[in-house]
Amino acid sequence: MSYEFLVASGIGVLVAGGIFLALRARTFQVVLGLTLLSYAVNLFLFASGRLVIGRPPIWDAVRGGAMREYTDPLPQALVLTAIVITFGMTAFVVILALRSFLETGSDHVDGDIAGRDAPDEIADDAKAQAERP
Amino acid sequence: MIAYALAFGFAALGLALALNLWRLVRGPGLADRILALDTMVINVIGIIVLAGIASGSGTSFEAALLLAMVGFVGTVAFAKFLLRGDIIE
Amino acid sequence: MIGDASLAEVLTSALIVLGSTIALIGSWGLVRLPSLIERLHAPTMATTLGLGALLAASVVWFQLARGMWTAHELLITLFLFITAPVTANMIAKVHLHRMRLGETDAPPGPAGRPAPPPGDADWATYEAPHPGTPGDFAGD
Amino acid sequence: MTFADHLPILPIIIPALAAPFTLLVMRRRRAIGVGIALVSCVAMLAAGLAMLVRVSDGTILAYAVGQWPAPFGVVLVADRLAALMLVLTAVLALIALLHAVVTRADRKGWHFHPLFQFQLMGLNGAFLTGDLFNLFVFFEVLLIASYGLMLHGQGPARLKAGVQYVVVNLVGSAVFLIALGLLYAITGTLNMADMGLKVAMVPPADQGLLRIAALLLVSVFALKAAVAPLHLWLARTYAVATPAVAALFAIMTKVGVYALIRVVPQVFGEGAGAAAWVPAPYLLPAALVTAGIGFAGVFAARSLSEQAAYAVIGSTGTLLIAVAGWTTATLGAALYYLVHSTFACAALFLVADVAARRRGPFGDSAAPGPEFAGRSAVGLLFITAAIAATGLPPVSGFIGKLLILKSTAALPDWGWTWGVILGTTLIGVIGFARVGSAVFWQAAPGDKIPRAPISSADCAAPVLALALLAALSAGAGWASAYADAAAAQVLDPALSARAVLGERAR
Amino acid sequence: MMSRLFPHPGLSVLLVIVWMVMVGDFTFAALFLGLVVAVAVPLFTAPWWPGRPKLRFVPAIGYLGVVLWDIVVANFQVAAIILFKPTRALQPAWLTIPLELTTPEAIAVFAGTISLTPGTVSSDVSACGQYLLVHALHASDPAREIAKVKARYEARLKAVFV
Amino acid sequence: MAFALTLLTLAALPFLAALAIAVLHAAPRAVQSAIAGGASAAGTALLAGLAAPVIGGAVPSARWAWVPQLGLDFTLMVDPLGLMFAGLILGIGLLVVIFAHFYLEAGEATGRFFASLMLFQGAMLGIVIAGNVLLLLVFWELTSLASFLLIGFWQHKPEARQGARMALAVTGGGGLALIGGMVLLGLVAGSFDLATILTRGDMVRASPLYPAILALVLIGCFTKSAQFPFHFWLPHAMAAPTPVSAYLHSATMVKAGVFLLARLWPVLAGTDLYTGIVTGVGLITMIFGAVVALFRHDLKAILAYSTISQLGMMVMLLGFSREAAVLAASFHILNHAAFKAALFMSAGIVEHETGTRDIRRLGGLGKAMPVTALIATLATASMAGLPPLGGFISKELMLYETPKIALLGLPWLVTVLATLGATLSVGYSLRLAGHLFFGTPRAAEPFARAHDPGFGMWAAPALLTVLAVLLGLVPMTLAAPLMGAVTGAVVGAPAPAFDLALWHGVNLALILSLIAVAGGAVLLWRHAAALALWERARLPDAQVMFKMALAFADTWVRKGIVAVHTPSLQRMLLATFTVIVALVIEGALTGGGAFTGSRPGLPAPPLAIIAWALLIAATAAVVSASRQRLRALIFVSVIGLIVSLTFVQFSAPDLALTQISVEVVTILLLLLALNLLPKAPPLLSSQPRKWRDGALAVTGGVLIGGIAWAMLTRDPGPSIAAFHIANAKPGGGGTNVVNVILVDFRAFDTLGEIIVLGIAGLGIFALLDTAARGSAGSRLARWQEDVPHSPERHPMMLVAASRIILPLTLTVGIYLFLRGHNQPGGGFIAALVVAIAFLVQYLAAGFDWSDARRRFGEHQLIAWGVLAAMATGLGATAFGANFLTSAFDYFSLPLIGKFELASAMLFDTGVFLTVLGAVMLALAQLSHIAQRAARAQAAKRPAERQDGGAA
Ligand code: NA
Ligand code: NA
Repeated sequence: MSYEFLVASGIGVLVAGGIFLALRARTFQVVLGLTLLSYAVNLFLFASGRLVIGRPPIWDAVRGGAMREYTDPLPQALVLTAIVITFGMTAFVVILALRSFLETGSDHVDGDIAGRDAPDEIADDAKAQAERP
Repeated sequence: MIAYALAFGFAALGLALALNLWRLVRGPGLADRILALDTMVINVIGIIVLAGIASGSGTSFEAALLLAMVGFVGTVAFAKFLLRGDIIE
Repeated sequence: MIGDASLAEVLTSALIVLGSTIALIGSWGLVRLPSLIERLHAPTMATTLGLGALLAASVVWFQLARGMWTAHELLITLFLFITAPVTANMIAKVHLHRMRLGETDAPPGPAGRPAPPPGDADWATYEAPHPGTPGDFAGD
Repeated sequence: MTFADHLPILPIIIPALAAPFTLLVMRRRRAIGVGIALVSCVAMLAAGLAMLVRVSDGTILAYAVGQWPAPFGVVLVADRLAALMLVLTAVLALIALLHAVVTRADRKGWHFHPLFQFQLMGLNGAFLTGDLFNLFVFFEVLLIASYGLMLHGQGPARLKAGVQYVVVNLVGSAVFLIALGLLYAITGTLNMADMGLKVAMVPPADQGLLRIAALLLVSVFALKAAVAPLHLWLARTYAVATPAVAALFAIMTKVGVYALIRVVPQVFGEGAGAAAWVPAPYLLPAALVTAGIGFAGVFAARSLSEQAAYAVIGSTGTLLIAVAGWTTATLGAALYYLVHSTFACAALFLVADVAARRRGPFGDSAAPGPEFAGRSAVGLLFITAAIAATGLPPVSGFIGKLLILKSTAALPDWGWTWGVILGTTLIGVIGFARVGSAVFWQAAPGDKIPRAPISSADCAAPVLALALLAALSAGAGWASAYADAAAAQVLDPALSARAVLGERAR
Repeated sequence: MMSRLFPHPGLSVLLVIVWMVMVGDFTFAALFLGLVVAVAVPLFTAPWWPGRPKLRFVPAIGYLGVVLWDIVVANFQVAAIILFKPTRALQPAWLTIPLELTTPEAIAVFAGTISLTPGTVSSDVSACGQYLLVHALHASDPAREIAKVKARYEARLKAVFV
Repeated sequence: MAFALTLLTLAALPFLAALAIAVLHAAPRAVQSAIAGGASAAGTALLAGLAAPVIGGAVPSARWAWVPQLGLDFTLMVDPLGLMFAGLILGIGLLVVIFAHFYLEAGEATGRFFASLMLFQGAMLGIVIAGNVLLLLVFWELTSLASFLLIGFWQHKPEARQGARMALAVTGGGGLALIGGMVLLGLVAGSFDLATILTRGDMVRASPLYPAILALVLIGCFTKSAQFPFHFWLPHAMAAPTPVSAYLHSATMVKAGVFLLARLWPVLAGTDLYTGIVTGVGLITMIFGAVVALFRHDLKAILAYSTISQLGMMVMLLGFSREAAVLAASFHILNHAAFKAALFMSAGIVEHETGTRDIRRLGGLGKAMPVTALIATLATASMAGLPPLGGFISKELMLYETPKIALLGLPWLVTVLATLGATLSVGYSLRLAGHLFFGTPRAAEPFARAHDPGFGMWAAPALLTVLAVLLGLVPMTLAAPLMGAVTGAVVGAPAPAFDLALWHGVNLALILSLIAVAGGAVLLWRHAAALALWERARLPDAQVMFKMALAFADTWVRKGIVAVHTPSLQRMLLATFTVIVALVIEGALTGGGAFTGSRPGLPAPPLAIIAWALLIAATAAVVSASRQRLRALIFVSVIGLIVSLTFVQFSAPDLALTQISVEVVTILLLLLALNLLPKAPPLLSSQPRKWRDGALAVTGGVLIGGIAWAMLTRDPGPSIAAFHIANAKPGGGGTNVVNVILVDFRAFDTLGEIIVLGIAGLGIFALLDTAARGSAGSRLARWQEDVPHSPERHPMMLVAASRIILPLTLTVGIYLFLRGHNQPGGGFIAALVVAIAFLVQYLAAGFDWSDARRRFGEHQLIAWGVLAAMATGLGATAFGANFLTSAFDYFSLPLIGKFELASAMLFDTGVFLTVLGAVMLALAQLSHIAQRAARAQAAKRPAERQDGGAA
């Protein structure tokens, strides 16, 4: 059992759960799905710097500025940005879902509406005969 | 010597986590799960402290501090939710 | 093996073993005790002596072995001492609340339901704190 | 370091400053807020034009944000394509803003103007950045702003559509991040130009990962561009959005197309191994289907705004048909058509609104409403917009389609391409003619609408958009020459690599 | 003047300590910043804690010592219970403790102490604020438990909070 | 370029007139018709000026570059063919304007009418003088649009709207085919310049693309000229006002197809394919149109079908690919223009005067309106091809040519059928004149009203009829030079010698036309019987088919579109995930390479495996418990805990801190939302769908997990991060490389990131602010607690703890912020910690209590935060550096000692403020509406109690 396997499989499981929940019909489930997906994505992005133990990218006099002394800091910065953005997006979608539920009275992802509201045929074609004097 | 102690510590806390998981999954009540989560946080703090000793660096300390500081907020919020539904009122 | 380092090792190791053992027992208690309100006692051990010992171990280790004076572990203890009783209290309240609701997944446990306090007032979980009393801290 | 050296960053700074200021003043001093917004748009246009002039001779401006040399810091790259997109955005923004202010749509909810400015910041950033992760960030900026704008005015329809629009795009962003992580893991860089050089050195063992990463990235762009079958989110979202907003959104699918045009030749061009021209096998078929679906939608739609929404899909498809050729000629044609179709679709949304405002309860649906003031005038606007959207002469769409036909004639699949482009035009014409004649010609029993006539000021924005199309047709020679030059520049990644990386490019 | 600058000296002292402990090295720079924080934060948060209680330091220190010792002892007792005492032999009980403390802060500290010592959890306060509901994991003689906590903690707290 | 200005004026005049009229749409009709007429007259004059030189052999032309890349130039040229057509367009245009001026009723939108009419004139003129095929296309489609407007002029009539749409669909569609054909033609010929193309006929005919070009071009021509089977739109176009019918649908627009055939004759004609198709189609159309015309009762319908038939004749003649036939066609174009326009106007007069166009209700009008009768009868005679009129000559020319053409290998076929066509045309012509003006009135009422109109109205048709007569009497003097030139221009060679005359002695042609006349007379005599026969035979009607096809397309396209685009999020996501999965598989299969890399793995201790098991279990629990929502949330926070632990373990302290604090805020957010959402809603998805989604989900998980594995097991190559690490301290002044990247190397990303958060805050505010109003408001008011709650709102111990926690947490927050540049921490984390500190107050003491103590508005925090970050960036530019360039230095003060100040700190302050503002905005707002709901609830309670008391 290597750490690499644990992390990779963990990501896989999170993705699977995320996709499944995202495909459910209730907004809250979809939100949960997106949350799982974002965990997976953050871990994935983080993993692009590979797994390194005990070498946080924080300078100390001993180790100086040599790349090999530290784990790759860039993915960490990217993940941090991603976490922030994801948080903003999650907050927004949660409140949007709630708002839409309050407006429509349904927490179905489609607001329980299928099809369109517009009249189904153009009056001109239908009424043509009727209108003729 | 310290190495053995650390190994023991990690093992013990790992086992503790596993026991928490059991309670977490088993329930039966939501409160039991919340309590399990709360305990889990405590054990994770312990693990982080041990890791700090093991690595001999203090960089992970803030993580432990933060957990101790804000970890309870979730627990309280869950409980408040069960008591009142509305956690901020 | 005489000297600070070894002393540090002994002390640290002892504290580590103690702390992690206590934490483990706490989690075990969480599993084995009969109902929520009993289980509630177990984690307190992990919070207090369990983590306390581990943090002490950390202090001792960095102090004696590494010669780094660190005491910030104390902060963790400080925060836990403030927050742990609150979480316990909240969960206990949930227990009380659900006992009254008679929810199937919240058995009363051996102690059963508490008797109401003397006088006509009930427990705060069952009756909103009277205005002006300490229970009405935020002052509704 | 003179002011001119900061030119590339201006289109981002201007709205980024305007937004918080409007936010601060809006509550108390509306007029000032609106003023700031307008001034900001004009300033953006000025900056864009200045850049257009600056780069029209082929120079590529590289601006290292924070003075950290590429590829280590974030770098902005202003070339012909970027300048074109910036000017397009600024002009479109002015039109949309004008309409929003004139029709008072900006008062139908909170924070229209800050969101609008942030939206523009996101767009401009996406067009300027030369860094893939920074592109992601600006995508998020323009998306989150678009969520706000799309929901502006609210109401059940928008909220319902909003949930779908937001969730779909969140999934898109997730995929984007995975692609980015993978690309960084393989190439060790985020700068587009640098990555273009690094992909050539990817060992055989990693070719599979490289191709997967490329496909994921391209699929994200396809989702933004609403390429079938990833187009399902668009129709309702755009149809229900506030018209002024929908008009601005005419550029949103183009962002996806832009990203394709920018990234594929630069990063996944020749020498990218397994990822070389990665969308090649799928782009053309998908584009053909998209164009077909789009104009079929125009044919089937039952309201002007719905038609406009489908026209967006159709035009994107047409556009990508040309892009899929990846030759200077086809790409040049595509860029000309991109500009055209953006204004055409915007005009459609705006005209639909003008009609809806006058038809009261009948809105812009194909149900015959009573006569209304200035019906034939608005009808004329609609006909012009429809002609433009379908690509009939004499408006620029015709020239655009001729350019596409001519440039694709040399390609193997030209038969399909021509068939779809001409066929979709016909379907579109019929569709617009039907709904248009129902809305603007047919009079329901019961004469004029008993409502106070609306001032014709709200025709200003659509008229402006259509006037721009006229100008685009008149100046088609210059415009398509510029488009060709831009295409040639994009298709020669070595140019921008040299400009961005300097001697590192070798 | 001083009272306006230090609305709560005790808190300020605590904050300076916390700060220095966090920074971890004793430089003037650190101390200076710590002092700034110790002044600024209480001033800023004053409205969030109206009517802060005054407390005596010496008794407080003493109280802390007692509590720490009790916690350690109680830990071993509860550990023994968990490990060796079969469930049927367990005698959990609800203790209703009449309160002599009146300020919420004091009651909170009292209840907190009880919770921190393993084996007892403060579960609720009566609506009238005169009784504390405590659950004991194993109390063969509830009355003695009540007397003990009142004697060991409540009495001392009355000295700490004035 | 001598004629440049003339040509430009010629082309521009009608458009300018249209514009002027549109502007003066409110002006009196006289003004508008004056402008229109004036423009037409001026145009005619200009053209007259060109006539002499053009017939003399010069080809005035001018060229302006437009889109060089495309080969689209604005080229105008007038050759004899163009001259003739331009003459018809402008001359008849003038007459039509005069006619219309008197024809249109009072109160009609004359402005719109004349504007559209002139728009059409310009477009039509453009077609015939365009010197670039692409330019020709522009005008070509423009005529379709103009005719759309003119046919639909009477907007209130459904038949007008439908007729307009049908015409647009057919001619516009044909136009699109033509576009294809022309672009191909240009590409094959190597130029889009007409003159050049005309010289490259052999090249074109030799090209493998020739059939495609021919087909596309012919579709364009046939649709425009209403050739079978595209003829059906023309009769429906008769819904237009009569002047329009006279102008577009007889004299000019329908001849555009004929014109183009003639125009491209040298390029396309001469092959068997060409002769076969064009002759065949023309012949069929000629006969078909004539037959139908014979049995229609509506005057305009009769004229429409006769037009179709006559156009068929011209097309057929051009199909012969023989110079003499071209001459015949050209001459007939002239004749037809004259008599058909006259006839349409006469029909218009009749309708105008009698109020009906039904030939069965008319008759004997010759007595009532002699002038009209004379004009119409003469015109009809020319249409019938009776001597001594122009129609006779062109028919003679035709019948003289027919024997020289064999169709389907039968040398006599064309002759026989052409004679039949001629017979039929005599038939319907005789019927038209006979049933209209002679015999006895069939209905009293129309006859009673009937009388000749004023001069203004009959002047135009009279003039045209005179022309038709003269074309018969003195053809050589009147038309010979033009005809010669035209024929020459069409065939692209000097025209053969010819003699236009009524009498060439007795020859086959003469006999055939005598047969035709006789047959026609018989048809008139036996019309009733023939009509009965016709009405019994139900022939398939192309127009019906077209309508059915359109209706069918409409139904099914709509069904399809609606079915596919039902706004269903599940479908959208299914499509998205499927595409992603498919692409990943494709990449893995075609990309090649190894799955597992060579990087040695890190052995995982038991603890890690337990943590992993926790993650898996928690995820599984979230999925399975996703409908017991609170439980799901508990498991979500377990996942968050494990993820944080992962970050701690793999050297990412900053990420751990961020994850931990974000976790808390997210849970609070979700709990706040969950309170108002249904807690455990009924199951929606069907079992099979679950299996489908499950399969997709597992596949996706396996794929992404696999990619992660492949990535993790590979050693990293050289990375730009080396630079970041090397320069963090010397260049960025910080030892926490991650933080230096965030606030310095890639501060630009961070700027965007905080803006995203800020916008999210604004968007959330905009969303929630309206929640109290409208249906949402009423729903909130009706909001019910689903389970009984504890009455205690602010538990004492929680409140007490929160009081001391605030200052402590703020202190820690400040600490984390200040050290961020060098140690784990930074503005974002600090902001979250501080936010949590305040949220604890809200949690403990409630919204009102806490909000009353809030110092800063969240909007201001966001705005100032963004501004602070921007200011840091702009500050650099003030020092002549690029945007967001950082600066730092070390200072020292007595006692305090050495300390660092970095501009990055200011930037980080911006981050801090924005994040704090956004988080507080989101949660405070959310808790606030939750509270409104609770209030609404509380407000209802007493009422309920009273009810209880009453009961
Ligand atoms: Na506890
Ligand atoms: Na306890």
